[in-house]
Amino acid sequence: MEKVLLDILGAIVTFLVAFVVGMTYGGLNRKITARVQNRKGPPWYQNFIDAYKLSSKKSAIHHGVMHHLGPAFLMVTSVMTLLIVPVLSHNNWFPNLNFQGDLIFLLYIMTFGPLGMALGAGQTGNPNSAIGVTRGLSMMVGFEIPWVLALVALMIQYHTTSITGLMAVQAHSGTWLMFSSPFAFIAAVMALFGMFRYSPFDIVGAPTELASGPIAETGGKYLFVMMSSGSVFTFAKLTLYVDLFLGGADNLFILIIKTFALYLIPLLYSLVSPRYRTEQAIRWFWGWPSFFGLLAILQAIIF
Amino acid sequence: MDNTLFGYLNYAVYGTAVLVILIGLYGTMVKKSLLKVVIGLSVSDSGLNLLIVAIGYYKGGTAPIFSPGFLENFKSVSKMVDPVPQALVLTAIVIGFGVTAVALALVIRLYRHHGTLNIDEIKNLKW
Amino acid sequence: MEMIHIIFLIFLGGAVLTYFSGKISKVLQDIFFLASVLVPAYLFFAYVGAGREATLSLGGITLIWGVNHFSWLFSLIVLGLGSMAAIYAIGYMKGKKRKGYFYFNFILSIMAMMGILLSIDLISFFIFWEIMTWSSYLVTIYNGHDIQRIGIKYFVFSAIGAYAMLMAIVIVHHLTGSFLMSSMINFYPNMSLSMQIWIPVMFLLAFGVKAAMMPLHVWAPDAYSNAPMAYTSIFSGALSKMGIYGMVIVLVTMINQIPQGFWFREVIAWLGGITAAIGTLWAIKQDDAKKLLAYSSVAQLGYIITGIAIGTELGMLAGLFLAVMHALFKGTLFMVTGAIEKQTGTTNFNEVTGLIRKMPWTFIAALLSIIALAGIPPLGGFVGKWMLYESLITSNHYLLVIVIFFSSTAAFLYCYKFLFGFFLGQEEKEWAHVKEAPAVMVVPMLIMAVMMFVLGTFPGIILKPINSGLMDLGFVDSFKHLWESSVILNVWGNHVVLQPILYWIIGIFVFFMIFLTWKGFKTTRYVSTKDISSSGEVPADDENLTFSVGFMQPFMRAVAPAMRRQIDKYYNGIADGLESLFEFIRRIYTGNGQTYTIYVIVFVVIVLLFKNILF
Amino acid sequence: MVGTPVLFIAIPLLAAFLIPLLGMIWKELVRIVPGLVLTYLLILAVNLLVHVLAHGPVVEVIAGWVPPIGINLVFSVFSGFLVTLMIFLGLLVWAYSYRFKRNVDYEPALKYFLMLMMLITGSVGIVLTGDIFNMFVFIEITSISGYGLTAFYKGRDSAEASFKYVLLGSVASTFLLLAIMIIYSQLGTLNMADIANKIHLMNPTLKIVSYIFFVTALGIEAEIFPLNGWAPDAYAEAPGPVGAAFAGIVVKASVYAIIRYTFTIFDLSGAFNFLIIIGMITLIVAETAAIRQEKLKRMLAYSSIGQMGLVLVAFGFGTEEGVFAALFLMLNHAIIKSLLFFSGSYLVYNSKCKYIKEVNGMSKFLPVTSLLFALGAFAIVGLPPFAGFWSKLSVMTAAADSNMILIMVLVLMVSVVELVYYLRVVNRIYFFKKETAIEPKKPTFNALVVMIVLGVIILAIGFYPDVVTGVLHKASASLMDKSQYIHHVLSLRQ
Repeated sequence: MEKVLLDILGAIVTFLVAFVVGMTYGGLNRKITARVQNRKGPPWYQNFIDAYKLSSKKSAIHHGVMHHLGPAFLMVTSVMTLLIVPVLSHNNWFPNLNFQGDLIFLLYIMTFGPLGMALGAGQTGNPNSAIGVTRGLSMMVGFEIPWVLALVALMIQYHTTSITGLMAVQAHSGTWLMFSSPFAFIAAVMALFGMFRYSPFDIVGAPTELASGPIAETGGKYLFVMMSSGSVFTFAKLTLYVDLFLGGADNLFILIIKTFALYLIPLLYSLVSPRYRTEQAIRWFWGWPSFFGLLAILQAIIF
Repeated sequence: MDNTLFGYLNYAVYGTAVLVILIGLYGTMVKKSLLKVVIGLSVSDSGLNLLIVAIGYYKGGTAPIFSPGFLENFKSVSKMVDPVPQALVLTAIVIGFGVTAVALALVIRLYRHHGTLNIDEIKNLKW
Repeated sequence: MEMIHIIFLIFLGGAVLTYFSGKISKVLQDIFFLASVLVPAYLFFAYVGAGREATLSLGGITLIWGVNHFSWLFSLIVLGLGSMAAIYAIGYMKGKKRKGYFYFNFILSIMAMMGILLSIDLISFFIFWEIMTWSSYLVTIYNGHDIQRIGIKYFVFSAIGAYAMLMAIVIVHHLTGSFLMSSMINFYPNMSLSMQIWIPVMFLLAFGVKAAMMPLHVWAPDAYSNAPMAYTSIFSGALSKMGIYGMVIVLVTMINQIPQGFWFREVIAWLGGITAAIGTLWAIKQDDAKKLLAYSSVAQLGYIITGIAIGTELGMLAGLFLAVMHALFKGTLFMVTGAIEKQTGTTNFNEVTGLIRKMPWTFIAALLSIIALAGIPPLGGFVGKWMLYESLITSNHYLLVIVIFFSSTAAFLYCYKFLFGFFLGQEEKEWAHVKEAPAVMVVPMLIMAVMMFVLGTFPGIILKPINSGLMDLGFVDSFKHLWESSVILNVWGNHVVLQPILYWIIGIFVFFMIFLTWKGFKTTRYVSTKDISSSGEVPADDENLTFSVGFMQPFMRAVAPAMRRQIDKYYNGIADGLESLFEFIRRIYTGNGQTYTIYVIVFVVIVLLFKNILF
Repeated sequence: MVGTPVLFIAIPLLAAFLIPLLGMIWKELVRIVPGLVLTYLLILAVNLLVHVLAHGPVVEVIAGWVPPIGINLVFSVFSGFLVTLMIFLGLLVWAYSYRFKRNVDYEPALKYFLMLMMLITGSVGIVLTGDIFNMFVFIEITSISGYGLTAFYKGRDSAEASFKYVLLGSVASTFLLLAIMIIYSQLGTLNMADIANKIHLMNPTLKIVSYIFFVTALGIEAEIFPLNGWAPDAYAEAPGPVGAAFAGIVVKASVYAIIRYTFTIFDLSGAFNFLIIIGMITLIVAETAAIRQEKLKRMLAYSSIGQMGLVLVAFGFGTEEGVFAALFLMLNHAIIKSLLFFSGSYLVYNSKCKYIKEVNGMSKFLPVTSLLFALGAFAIVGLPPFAGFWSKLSVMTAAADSNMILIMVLVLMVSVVELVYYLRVVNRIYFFKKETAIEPKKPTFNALVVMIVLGVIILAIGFYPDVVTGVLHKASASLMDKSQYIHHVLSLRQ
């Protein structure tokens, strides 16, 4: 019983860290984008201000039970991903629920939230939301292919479907998987572009076209929960990549450096790319990224 | 079958019979008039009967008829031609007659119905 | 008189009685119908255990029926889903015409399926197979809609399959002198190589048709969507499983005996994978819920086929678990569609929308089954998918994993389309009058939804029967060694891994649900779906804002090249070609008597010419 | 003694002659007498069959002339089974058409029943006789009554159909006589058993030629493919029950004759393969021609032709299993095809052209007839648990045991075609909207009873095939045992 309580406490701590880090990354994103575009941009803590504003709104409107619960679905995914991914190795304050064979579980739990949120967005009856959702789901099918190719390559090469297993491999050999399985890394990072939905893959919530798409009808505390969920999810995904390809992290500082370095890749790519249409995006993912994924599998089979 | 004239004649009878059959079949298959078709059938029947009788016949045989004194002269039994084909022919003739009658009756009905005797035009039932 | 005999008699007599009692009273008919499905189901589970046998001698052939653990497992699907669908059918068929016809064929289908499962000899297997085919065919054409194409297509495919099986059966009989399935399996390694190839291929043709395997699947979407939904739920849920059952019992056990069987399994596994991908893509394209679910069934059956074709214990386990799950969720989804059809009169996504507040219970059932179908963790579908991936990876089918994963991800698209199309979106005035379906329809759906949840949380409930069934087929007891040998390395039998995760999921969900709902935090307020941000103005009541036409268009544009070719078209081409050939053949009969006479003469002449060859 | 085979020929023949005379006394007698006669004959046949099953074949000598000189009738299990079947079907045809034309006229009924009795006499004679010329006579009797029955309706195209029948029938009789004469000129005997005994003495070429002539002649009656031009027309134009009688009685007799020649009389080794080839061609051509038919009865006719092709194929296996399968097929075909003709002719009763599309939606008006037609359709395509399945199964088993894989493939492919056109019709009956203004005609009581009896038989055989398989096995054994046949007939000489 005590362990369970400790676990819950740890989970809360993990959540808070992820929330803060994720929010900060979001703020930095806005800042960097602005600087590149030769604007001043909002301060890095702007996201916290936004979150505070949203959470303190007096009331919120919803369009039905699915819309009401949509953010909760999304949160489940974010938090579960966060909890299953080992945040830090050997640290009691960051417990994780990871288990043998959790990569496949992760693949599926990561789709749970978007689907739940999509249901919420669907119930609003706003056509923009539904259009955004269809685009988002289509895009998901796009980037999942290179992502899965990369993961399968790792599973084959190291005979494990567990994240800790892969981390152990890296610790044992001293080489990051980024270097021992470069193709998988490339494919996975390219898939990451799609996961973050930054430009050129931002047609899902294209603000000017769809009024932010799926979240068009969401406001107040709903948007707050969604926003925090997005931040947590960002952090969780980055941590997962760090664990898989960059050898994990022993303390928070290293983790933040590694994740931020990783975060810069899609961020910087987005700055120089105009928006793709959905089918262009899908085909992009099924092009080079999948090719690299296949190369990774080939490498895994041969070696 | 010997090589005497009579032997060749025997062949000739067979040949004639077959020829008649073929003529009849020709009429049945080629002629367009229904009546000619029926006549063709009849002709080939006749040829057939001829053939059957010819098969039963052999040289020098007597008619297979019981006559007074027939049994006394027992040797004549062996001189008698085979009676069975002749009996068969009788039956066949009767049957052929019946068939021809039916066919002619049908021809009449066909003529009434279609107004023609050309077999090519009586093709309501096909495929 | 064994209990098995009695069960079959009840089915048969019940079918006839149900049919004729409709002439007296509709209520009586319903009662008879329910009784003739539920009573045998009860009798079967209460009195017939594994190892029971019964025989019947017909026409000099001894038909043997018996139960083993494996067939017991499938009986669970058939009778369980059958009972649910039967209860549902009472509500669904209310006020429809041809009730007796429907009930009759429903009962016969269930009887035939049970017969297939209980058959130990191939003849009774075939007999019941054919009864199943025609009874399902009769239901398929129930609506009378486009039956000359849909119905005939279904029956032709089934018949080709069944006849191939018949050929295989009689050849086996010729070779072994016995109709017993076990003697065929035992004799299989001793057959000549060509027979070793052809016998499984012929069986596969039959099973592949029923299991809607790729080149043979074209009948399925039409047939599934054309049958009444109460039947389609067993059609897709249980009847298609007969193909799976046959594949397992005949193919896997037979082919595993020879080393060349590897290639065979490989081909089937790939066919299954391609089936899954194609079925998914076409499901996304559909605008009609029935068609969507039908294609989705094809796709799901593809996973199952892949699973069992892998042939490892884990693969079999995955395939069979998915089979059970598919019966549950696809059965429920078809019931949901039927309920909506009953209440609104249409199943087209472009017409019906926004039913969530009108049919909440139906929505819950639909939601849970969709989650199970998509394979999202808390529900059972995930367990099967997971095992499938594991088995594919451990047996080195790397590319197949990608194909399967692609189709299972793309499945989200049609899953969402289904839920959105019916339940979400604008609540148009047109459907304001719609009421929740009657309890007799809703309750079976909810029961099955709960079962899905239970099986997702405690997969061991169904994995254990599957395991003992597989042991009956000659597989090793997978509970002891499977988990060590696999990549998973967990001890699932005791539910120690998945359950905490599930509790976490539920806990987090509940926490945030309360967080969102708690009034003390911030009040929330419901507004209608017309009250949305639409360029800053509130749309009028009669303004139709529903978005459903061309729903997944971006995705369809992306995959357009893959969908340009349709197998259906090739089959249609063949059928048209044959019909013209037949039209030509019948012109041999010209109608001219003289021509016929010439035929006779030509016949004689030809035979005379070739007499030395002929005689 | 339980009765003698000669009664099966004498009584119906006598009845046929008496019918007009009795009609003068009381017109209703014309309808009643055939039924009484046929019932009596059926009882007789069953009795005799039971006797024969226990004690071996009964050989009857006509007029005291013992074989090989005289004519003899053989009632073995094989021929006895067929005779019983034919008489049973004859009875059903009579019962079905009892009220036939009743309200219209006396004359047509007289002709109809007279010719029907002649037809049965001829067919039974073909099966029973042990003399090839006698067989010729019976074939002619059958044919001529067949011509008459085909041309029964006036004002339709029946005369045309009948004329084609006559044309081909005459050619057939020509060939038959030729064949008989070849054998007679070679062996000097007309008795089947005697011929079978001496057949090895025959000139091989002439033997083959005569066999070919026999098959051609009988093939015309038995509807073998290039020879069957008359059949679809005759079936389509004859009254419905006559179609059943053709399919169930005439064709059976002709096939019997072919089989007798192939199995018992001739000893040609290639004859079996020849049967398979012509049977196969017949099957394929007929079934494929049937699928595109526009008229119901024509479709049934082609289907019937195809079935007879399959029967020949099954006989062609030359094994006892093959014969068993063929006999089973013949039995099923007789019953099921009769049912189809019976019910089918009510489905298109009042239509002039008998188009298939005219059955659309008939199930609403004629529920029982439609149901029985559907039952027949399901049975004939061989779906279990109906009668047709068991015969199909036995054909397949026999084919597999003879290693005829290709034959199996072809037969099954053709079965699919068969399935398609039958199901199309059934679908039309049940699921299409009635378009034409044709008044459906309710079946008369006796017709309904007959159809239901046939339906019950189909179900009975389907659910419990053992009711017939015993007899069929014995019958096939008796056909296969050639020496016993010769022995039984020729032993009367002593």
